[in-house]
Amino acid sequence: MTQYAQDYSVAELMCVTLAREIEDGDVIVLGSFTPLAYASYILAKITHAPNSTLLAYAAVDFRPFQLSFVRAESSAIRGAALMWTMLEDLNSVHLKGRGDVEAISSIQADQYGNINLSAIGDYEKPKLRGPGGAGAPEVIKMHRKMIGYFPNHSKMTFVPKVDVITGTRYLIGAEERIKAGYRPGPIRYITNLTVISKEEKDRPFKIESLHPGVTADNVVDNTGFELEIPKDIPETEKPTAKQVRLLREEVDPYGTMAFDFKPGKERLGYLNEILQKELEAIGYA
Amino acid sequence: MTQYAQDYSVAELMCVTLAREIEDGDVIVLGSFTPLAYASYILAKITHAPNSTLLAYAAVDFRPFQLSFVRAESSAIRGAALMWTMLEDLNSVHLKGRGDVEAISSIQADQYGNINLSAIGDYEKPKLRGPGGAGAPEVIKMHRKMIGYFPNHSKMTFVPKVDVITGTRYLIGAEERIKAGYRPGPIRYITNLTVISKEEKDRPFKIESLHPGVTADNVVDNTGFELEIPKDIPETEKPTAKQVRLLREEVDPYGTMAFDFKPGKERLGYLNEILQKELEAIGYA
Amino acid sequence: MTTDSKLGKLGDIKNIIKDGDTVAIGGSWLGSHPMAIIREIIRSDIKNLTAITVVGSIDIDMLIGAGRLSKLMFSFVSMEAFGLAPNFRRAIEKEGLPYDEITGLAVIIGLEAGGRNVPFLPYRGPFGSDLVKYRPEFYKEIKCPFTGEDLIAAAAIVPDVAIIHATRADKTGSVQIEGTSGSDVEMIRAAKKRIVSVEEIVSTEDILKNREKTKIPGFQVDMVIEAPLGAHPCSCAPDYVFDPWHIMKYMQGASSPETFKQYIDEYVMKPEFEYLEAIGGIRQASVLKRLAREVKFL
Amino acid sequence: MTTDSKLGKLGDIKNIIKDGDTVAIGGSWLGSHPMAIIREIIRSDIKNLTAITVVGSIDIDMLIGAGRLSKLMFSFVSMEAFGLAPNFRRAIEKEGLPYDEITGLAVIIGLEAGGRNVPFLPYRGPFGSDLVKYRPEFYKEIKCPFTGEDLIAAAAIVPDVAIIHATRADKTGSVQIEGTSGSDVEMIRAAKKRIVSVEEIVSTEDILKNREKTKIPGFQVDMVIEAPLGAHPCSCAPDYVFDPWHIMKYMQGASSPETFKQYIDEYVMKPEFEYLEAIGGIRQASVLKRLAREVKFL
Repeated sequence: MTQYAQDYSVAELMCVTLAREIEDGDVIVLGSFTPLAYASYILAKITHAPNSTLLAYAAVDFRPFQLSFVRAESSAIRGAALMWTMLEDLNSVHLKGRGDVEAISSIQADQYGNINLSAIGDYEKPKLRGPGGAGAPEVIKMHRKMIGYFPNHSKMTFVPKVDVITGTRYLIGAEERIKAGYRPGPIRYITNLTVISKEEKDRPFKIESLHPGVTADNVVDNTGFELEIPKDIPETEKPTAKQVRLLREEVDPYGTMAFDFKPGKERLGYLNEILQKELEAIGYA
Repeated sequence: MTQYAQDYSVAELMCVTLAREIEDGDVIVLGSFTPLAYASYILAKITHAPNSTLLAYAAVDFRPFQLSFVRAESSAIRGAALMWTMLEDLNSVHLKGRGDVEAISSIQADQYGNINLSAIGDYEKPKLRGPGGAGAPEVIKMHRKMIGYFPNHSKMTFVPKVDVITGTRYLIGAEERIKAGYRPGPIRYITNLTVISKEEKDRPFKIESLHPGVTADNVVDNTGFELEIPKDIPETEKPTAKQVRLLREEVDPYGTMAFDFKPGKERLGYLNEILQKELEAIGYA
Repeated sequence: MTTDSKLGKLGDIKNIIKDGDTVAIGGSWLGSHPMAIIREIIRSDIKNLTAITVVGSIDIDMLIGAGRLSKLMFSFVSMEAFGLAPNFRRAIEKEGLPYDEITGLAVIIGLEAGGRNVPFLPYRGPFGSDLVKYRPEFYKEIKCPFTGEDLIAAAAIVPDVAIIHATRADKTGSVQIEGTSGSDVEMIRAAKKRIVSVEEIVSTEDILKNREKTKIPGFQVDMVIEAPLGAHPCSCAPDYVFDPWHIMKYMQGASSPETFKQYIDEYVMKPEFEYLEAIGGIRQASVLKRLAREVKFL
Repeated sequence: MTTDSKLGKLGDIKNIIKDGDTVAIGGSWLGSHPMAIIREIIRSDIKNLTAITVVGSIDIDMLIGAGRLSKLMFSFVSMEAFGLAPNFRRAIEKEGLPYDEITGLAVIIGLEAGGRNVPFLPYRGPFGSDLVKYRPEFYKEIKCPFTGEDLIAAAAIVPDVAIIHATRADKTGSVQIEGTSGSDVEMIRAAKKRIVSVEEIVSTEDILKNREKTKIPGFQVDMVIEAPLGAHPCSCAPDYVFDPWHIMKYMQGASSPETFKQYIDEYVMKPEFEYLEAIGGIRQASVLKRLAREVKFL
């Protein structure tokens, strides 16, 4: 019988939930260095999805490695089976719809499957200029699943309509995806409260599961658009004891995953703590 | 003063004439293994064009090597600065018009800059099915110069109109080439009798030079289309003593270059001679 | 963490290549054609194939001569210095083999389009070529929506199966190519299924030691087969050169349908390791490898 | 046989990069940006540049903060875990810097189109994105001439100059990249002129020893410059990691125009080797290189 962990953080719950999205044999693309997502994929690779293929930076099919704040790129490259340019990635994975998962985050997300990484306010004269979407506007359509993760589920993020549509799933239903040459798959958002998903264009996002201790009302109150609320909503599956142990001891002993969950003003201090540990590990502290 | 060779073959004259087409800094593409053209490029590289870049097989920017009948591919690869797929070649050289010279040969060639490597007779039911053009139909347009070499100048080859247009220069005049995104350059055919060239769409091929001992009438009698015959036609510049020595001693000591000039029935015997020498050189004869 | 194995044997190719399939065949000129797989196709009862080649030679000629093709797509088929390809000529001149002759760049760009999931790609293509006129299903004129320039659209090509021969692979399907890759990578990306024969199967650790030589990742490969000298009589540069002595024998054999049948019986209709003995065994392999090493730079 | 040398010094970049040029800047995220060249641009009087980046960070932010850009084309600019890019935000939110925000694949495919001499390339692009609507000069809807499918045409991008940082090169300009190549190769192919800074200049013999690492041939390079630690404070993986301590200093500096001027004066407006001492010299280089080597596989 599966032994679930008694003690885990929200970050760990989200990380494990994302890891469970990975099926064995999946092709997974890692974009920007986002510790939580990296930890998820590596956890999946060393547990239930050993035949999954990871791509990050120029590294293709790399060996799972221990996370640190500064070493993800070198680790991926030193363990890679081969190296590709971005164009080779596109030609082999993205354009072909061969990617299964590339989790994204976003400043805003709405009920239509749109994301906004561009601007809050007017596009040309924004209140907040975001970083831009990199490949996200395109790959959220191309990859089999569109997976988002949001450490702070709120009405600031989940809005009725994004200010700017940086990108959109565009093809949502299975039929239209197949017709357009892509594999069917859901939009699924993993947040600090819940997992919500959408698989049909004309149906709202549905609450798939609630994290332990969270109610449907909590989710509704923090979401700026209509949700479908099934009668019996399961609890989000907890991390197993093994998953939590692997995360803490093997995958992320420096605790990089927690970084995204620290309030802005605590981040610098937390980062310095991690870096100090990294220096100690190489005898340069 | 340049010391010209007293004794040289027609193959050597053609080889040196082709080598003189190469300017220092040129990018030269080698397709099928055609000993005469390979010898030309290697001769150019070790003499007047050290900054030229050679591409053959998957090898890019390879060191000049000694020709043999079987070793061109391994030699090019073992001396290459890098390796490309055909698509990388296209993306870097061909499509961009960055190639300067890729000498071609053809079953038929006509007064319009057309070549035929496909079929003699009806296309779908040919009397002779040729090998096809590989990349020639496209690159003769894209590369700066269109250079052809023909070991047997005759009315069989130089016809008024080819039976099948496998490919064509298409853009001939400097103005239309530049407008279409390509560099201007001539069509120039080096044969066993002469050098003829064409640089304007509405002007015929012109006799540029006559090989020693050949008259304009000889050329006209063996050409199936109208030629422009200038009043004073220079003699084709002879190979220098150094060029001939380098060809015989360094570039092509096995005599592979002469292969194309042997009558069909002598080829097998000549090939066996070369192969015997190659075996002797490695102690396996 | 244990990973699945993609290792197969030559005899397993019939689990992937089916009658009537469109098969893209790797290699170029006299180099790196997957000849062990070609011979296995002839040994087995796989038939009615459509072959796709960019610059083919004995691979195409042998399949045609053995009657395994119902159609051919090619830009070039030749035995190079050894002459025109005899079975190829006979089949088109006398036997009416259906074929699509496509310009070389259109085949490569068509495979690229197939691999990147787009129905066409434009280029400043072969305007004025009769091939464009004869095979309009592969070429269309198109206007650039930005500049109005006339371009040629090359149609996407999506083979059912790609077969290539490479230097080495591990059991996960990471494939290294040290020699002439030709359009092999493009074929692999475009095809629905892929079989790769290699000179040697190595450990994943060995792959990682020279990751820059890896050209194809495991997720793009369905089966890898160890087939030493698997390109013979073609080269697998820079490991061994093509075998001019055997190719001369082939050319004699291919000179008529009758003698070609003898060639097939004598060399192909036997297990692959017996073929390798028939063509000269370890001594001949040593000659071809030594020639590939003995290069002289100027 | 002697070949010309393409070796240059940082000070020579002004012979290639001119006021008003469009400059494609290599590297991605916090990796392999050509920071020594970026600093040299700021040291020199080159101005009114249009920068093109796919996934930019401190390279773009620093050029903006130093007032060297009159326009920006980007798909992503961020200091990653360190936060949004301060000068980039200020310039767009408060100072009206003109910009073209283009989706990532459209920039890469646009560069590819520029490199292969075609005015556009089609793909199953970002239908429904506002960016397509806001910047129609980079996107057009187009119908496949074979299938009738609606596709998006990405416009070709042809920079005046590409600048990248790589692992090593020889004097002929053969460039090896061991780390994250990003879109560097595509930028090099698309640009009219190219400058490559490298960790080390080596002999051509050394290039040939590991030819599989060579990603750019000499004929695609106009100048190579030896600039050890030339990507700092970014990484040049797998040789050294990015410098989080210096990036934190940068973020403090970039927090206001006044403090940013101090940062520039303190770190940039001095010879490059003095910059390398200012950021910690050989000890800091050793830390960053050691971290890049000390990786643990699971």
